[in-house]
Amino acid sequence: MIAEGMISSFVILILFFILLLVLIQQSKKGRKFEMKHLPGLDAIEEAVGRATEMGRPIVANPGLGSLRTGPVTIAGLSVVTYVSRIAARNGTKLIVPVADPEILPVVDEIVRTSYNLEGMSEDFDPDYQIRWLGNNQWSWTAGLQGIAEREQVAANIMIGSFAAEAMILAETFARVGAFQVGGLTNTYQIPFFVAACDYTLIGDEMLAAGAYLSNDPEQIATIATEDVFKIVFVGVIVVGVLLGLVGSDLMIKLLEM
Amino acid sequence: MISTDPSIWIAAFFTVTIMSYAFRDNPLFKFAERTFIAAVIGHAVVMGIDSLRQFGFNKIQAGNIFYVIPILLGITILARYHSEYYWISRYGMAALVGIGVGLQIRTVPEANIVSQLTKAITLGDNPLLGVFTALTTFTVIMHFTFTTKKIHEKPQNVLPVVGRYLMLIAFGAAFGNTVMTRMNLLIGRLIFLLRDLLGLMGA
Amino acid sequence: MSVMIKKQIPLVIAFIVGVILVFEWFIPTNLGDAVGTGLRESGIIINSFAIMAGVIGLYLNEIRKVSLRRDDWQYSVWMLLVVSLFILIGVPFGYESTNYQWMYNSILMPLGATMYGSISFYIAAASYRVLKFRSVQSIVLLIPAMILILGNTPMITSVWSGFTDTGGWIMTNITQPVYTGIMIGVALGTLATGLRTLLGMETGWLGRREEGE
Amino acid sequence: MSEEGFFNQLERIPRELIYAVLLIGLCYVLVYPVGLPIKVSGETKELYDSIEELPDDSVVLVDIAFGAGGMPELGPAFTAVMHHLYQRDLRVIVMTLYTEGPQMYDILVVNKIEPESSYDKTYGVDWCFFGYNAGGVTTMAELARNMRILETDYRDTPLDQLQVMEGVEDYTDVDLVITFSTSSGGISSPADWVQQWATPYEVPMACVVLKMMIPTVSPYYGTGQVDALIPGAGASAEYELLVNRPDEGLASTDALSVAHLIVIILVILGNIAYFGKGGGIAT
Repeated sequence: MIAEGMISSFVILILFFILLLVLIQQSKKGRKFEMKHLPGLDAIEEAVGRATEMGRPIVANPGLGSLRTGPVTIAGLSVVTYVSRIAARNGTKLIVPVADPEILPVVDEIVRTSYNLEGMSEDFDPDYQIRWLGNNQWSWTAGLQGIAEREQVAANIMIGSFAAEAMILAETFARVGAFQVGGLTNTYQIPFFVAACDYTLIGDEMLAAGAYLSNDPEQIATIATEDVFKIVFVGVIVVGVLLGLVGSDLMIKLLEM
Repeated sequence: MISTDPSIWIAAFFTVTIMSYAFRDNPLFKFAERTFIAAVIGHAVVMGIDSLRQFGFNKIQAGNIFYVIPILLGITILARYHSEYYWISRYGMAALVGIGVGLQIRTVPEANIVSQLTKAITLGDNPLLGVFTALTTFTVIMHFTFTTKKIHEKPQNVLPVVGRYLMLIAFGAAFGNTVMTRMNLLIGRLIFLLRDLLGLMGA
Repeated sequence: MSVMIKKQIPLVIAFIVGVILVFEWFIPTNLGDAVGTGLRESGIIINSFAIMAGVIGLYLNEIRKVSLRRDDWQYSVWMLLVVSLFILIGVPFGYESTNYQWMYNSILMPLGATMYGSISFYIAAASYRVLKFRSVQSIVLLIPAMILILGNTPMITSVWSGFTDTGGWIMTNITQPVYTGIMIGVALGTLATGLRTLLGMETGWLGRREEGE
Repeated sequence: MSEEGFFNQLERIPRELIYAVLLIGLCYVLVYPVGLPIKVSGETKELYDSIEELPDDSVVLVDIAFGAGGMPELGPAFTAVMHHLYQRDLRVIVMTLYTEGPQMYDILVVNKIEPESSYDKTYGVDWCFFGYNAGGVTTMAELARNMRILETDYRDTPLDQLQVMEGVEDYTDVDLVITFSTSSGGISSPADWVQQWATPYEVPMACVVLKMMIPTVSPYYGTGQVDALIPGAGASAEYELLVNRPDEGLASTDALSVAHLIVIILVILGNIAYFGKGGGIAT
């Protein structure tokens, strides 16, 4: 049976899955969920436009993660897909740095597809556009520093998993005058993006990027699922604290089931 | 005493060239950067072949033929560069994606939800402070709601807005706190240069 | 048919693998345990092949750059030399051999450690550039940052511990609960993104798309 | 120079100048230390005492969860604590789940502490090192149940032939775990240790982590799942004092002060320039 102490988390996972399916069904039937604006993502198109005018390249960075890092990397790749489409359409120079070899072929395919879909396949230049900088955070960072300075990057979209190098990247690109949108879930590193980037997608906002940019009602329904749970959890906190104040640890017991 | 160990001199050369980038991009940095990337990739191959041996071939040799499956899936990845049969690699990728997602979604409910909620509602020795920290978590969660327009309208938007300011305080504190850790790292490299290479520091 | 083999089956594989790992975790059985371990180790094995694929691509690209005498082709020659050196020493003799350790300790280690250490430069410059009484928001960022910086300065703390105590209080009673809130949000985002992926709604990882896909 | 011009310059101090001042300041104080006073904090004393109070022949499991990147902060603390362990009559088992762990062991234990010559200790009798083991948290959890899943140490000697491992089968035989960790999860983080060892089996646990990780780990310290918790930065100097082995930690204390002072002065200059130019607080 379900392992001891894991009942509560199993229930959360299953309920989440069920509600997700229900809301997707509802959105198929026409129920609309509207997402609040995420200025960081709205700014990307403008940033690409500015880079195009200046004739300088943009960097779309999916972060350090591998496919096995899961959702964070997948969200990062969704943003790369979006940015590469705009870049292909506008004829903007695009550079996608890659750390983990697992996503190297994926990025290659994403960028190639974007250029094909925009009918610009002759502009696709993997040698220039896709740079494998080694699956070590520091070789990758050193490589990015080189790119920032030598290519005079105009916009740096870095959404994915980032670790201690966050500060170096944000400062290096700020120093060449790049417009920056950062996004990450690693709480240790969020402060550095917040301090040095023009826009930062914090935690959950970054994971929602794929759904937000797709503008697909079914994907936004999955975001609505999250919100339902957030409100429930807020309720759990209120009730838990009230119970705690009258000396009952019922809620904690429930959670620890 | 200045060191005569070539390993220390090579290490010192790379230390100085990497530091030099902070001042200006230069050919020596470019050289160090390319060396670094190449060394990392070489190292990845060495470690990759080692894990292939450890997790793949050794297990098959020991009679666990199931490990043929991941090896076949791995081989599919090589198809990526074929213009017609590139899609075969999706089989290997699919396994990786499944593993990545599976490992994440199975642990976050416990590690990031249940344990964090428990932490949030545990009042501790000082109930007033406990209520304050619980409210902090409360407002931050409110800030991260996306499809609930009502929460972000006046006057109830005071909650997510308070959440936003508390987040800024948190980030400021974390930023300040990290300065020390980071300075320590630079000091570590300088100690290497000054003591191990140049022999300038006393005991 | 072709969409079936090219797209549907991979999606099904991802779904099944993900679901097995979830159930193996919550409902422990000996079989599940073995399958789970097998899957995780499979990830490492497939990753090794991804590295091989990457390296083969690297060799082809760099050799082409050299033969076409592209810009910076000299660097390509050097990179090929270094990659080959690591492989030629590391693979036959093992990464624990003395020669390999020597290369590791004198090349990779100092490079990594110095990159890490160079954060100091950037954090000092960023403090100067960002921490200003510019707006309410930047003040809210600045004041706690300064308290923590002062509280971590050994010279100051040995005389007066007020900054350290206040800084510690902020870290425990504001930063920590804020991170708790962020982590709960991230967890839900992870579930939503993960399930979207398993259900085949986020398909960026499939790469190239063709008619009908 | 006009006033305006002065503030303009002050607002645009070249980055290169900032870096140079930082470098020169740090180098100077490292070579000519001022010797500022140091106060040993309660937390550091707590870790020291928890080792001091162990009866002779106790088994201490030491986990190296840092690589080259974490070495500047955790290396000095690791060295100081290891000195302490060797000063006592304890059985020390060193392990790592980090690929760079064996290098850290070689650099810090074999080449720096030199237990044979400094403390007259014998490998295999007083201490041993498992070498690198893959598998991260899985391996960590397995080890609690059965140490012998690792058949050999890093020199390929079977564990059964190591005197130090005699009678050490599982978590019940370990009296203290000390982890030196830069990991925030996945490989060998303090949280992993708490989940896999401290919570289910109540094994005493000490964590030495990066200063910036303290807030994440301190909840476990508050609940008693972690018995001692210190940051590498700062505490290493205090620990060096306690075990009477002055080294990098003490040498870098002055440098840390200088580094912080430079940052503080920069922030003040930045703000003087901002207000000098007539900047106000926007809402």
